Amino acid sequence: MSLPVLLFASYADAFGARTVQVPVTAPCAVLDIVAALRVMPGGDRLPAEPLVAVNRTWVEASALVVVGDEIAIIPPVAGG
Amino acid sequence: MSLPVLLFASYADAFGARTVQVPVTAPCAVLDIVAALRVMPGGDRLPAEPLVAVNRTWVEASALVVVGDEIAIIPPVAGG
Amino acid sequence: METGVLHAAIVHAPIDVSALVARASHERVGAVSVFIGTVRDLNDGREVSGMEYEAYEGMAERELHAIATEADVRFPGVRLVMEHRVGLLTLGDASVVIVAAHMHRAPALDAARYVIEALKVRVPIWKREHYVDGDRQWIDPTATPVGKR
Amino acid sequence: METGVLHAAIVHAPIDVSALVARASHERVGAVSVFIGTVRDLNDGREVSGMEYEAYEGMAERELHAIATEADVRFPGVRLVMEHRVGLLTLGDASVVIVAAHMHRAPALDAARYVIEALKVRVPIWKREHYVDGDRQWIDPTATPVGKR
Repeated sequence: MSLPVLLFASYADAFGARTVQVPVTAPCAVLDIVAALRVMPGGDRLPAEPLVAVNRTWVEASALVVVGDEIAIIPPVAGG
Repeated sequence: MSLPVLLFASYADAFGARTVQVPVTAPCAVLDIVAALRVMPGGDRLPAEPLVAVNRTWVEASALVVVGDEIAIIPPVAGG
Repeated sequence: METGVLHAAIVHAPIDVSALVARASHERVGAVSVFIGTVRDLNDGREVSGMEYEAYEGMAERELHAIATEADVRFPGVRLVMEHRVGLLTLGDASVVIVAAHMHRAPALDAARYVIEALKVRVPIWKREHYVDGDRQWIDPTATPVGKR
Repeated sequence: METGVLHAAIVHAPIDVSALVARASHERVGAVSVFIGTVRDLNDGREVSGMEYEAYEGMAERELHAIATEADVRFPGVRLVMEHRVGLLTLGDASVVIVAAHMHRAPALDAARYVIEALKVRVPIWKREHYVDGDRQWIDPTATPVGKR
């Protein structure tokens, strides 16, 4: 299966897209998505342990995701 | 001799005046002025060790004053 | 008097500081603390012409509200009003305004500070500096500054 | 960019907060911290109708300036603008406004706080509360509050 993942700012620039479809197999954790992203074109600019939000809430790398979740890989925040 | 002393706020109310002439003898320290003030009418409302400024600068009770100094007895401050 | 989070929003239009201060103010309030973040013209020695802010909007507003709610719990009685602007801002523009009003000054000051410090580390907003020389660069506060490598 | 004490005054007219913020602001500044003290409607459970501020004006302005100069020494690069109003103020009126602007947020926040805390203990200004029932009373922050005797 593949899951849509939201990208922002420098990560969106790296992948040249604001949403990418990431191929994964269920059951799937956040770290699996990150690993899959890192071998995609532009993925070399993603750190091994980026910040991740699922359904607009911060989660750990071990968190499981299911189809329908809103998954976002978050660059270092710089608001203010 | 006597020295003019500035009063403010609750102290001005206590003495019914914004300036009082205080009888003292030279050499004269701040504490002598305070002692003289405390036996004048209204002086019972003055604490034994009020805040005092001479020439618009905070001073200790032991500071000496001379004729021409601007002497002020300062109620507890409450700005802001 | 209503207390707590009166307003916490991500906005696209210029922030009206006076309006936010007025909204937090109240006759029962004795102290109003305001923090304003503005776009400045120099960073790491490079001349900046503007700053582009991007947010993960749904989450940023939610996270901003969560931080404000934490401040309300820590400093009961506080009235909180805040906006963070996104889009392309020019020099001197306010990017964020946080207003904390309280009967007493300590919780007003502490609450405003709590919000800005938490916002800086937890709200998903990014900024890209536009330089006078035409270059642009996303800011990474976790990176080692050029001058300190 | 000029830094230090740009303005520190005792005033009789209403304070224009926006004007003071504008005066402290600068394109080289990234953070502006503003503290506003206002007249509130209740104190120790008594209904207040207004507040009368009196200052030892020559000394108060000098002391305010001295405090601001200390803040400038502690937080180099800060731009400080402040006014304390005297006279009869009504509910919601700003009695004091302190603006501290800096390239970075920590010194801006710290400088504003330093000034208001020092002002409260060192600047010769007094206030008399006017109550709705017609009574008036000078405030003594060093006295034991009625409810805590």
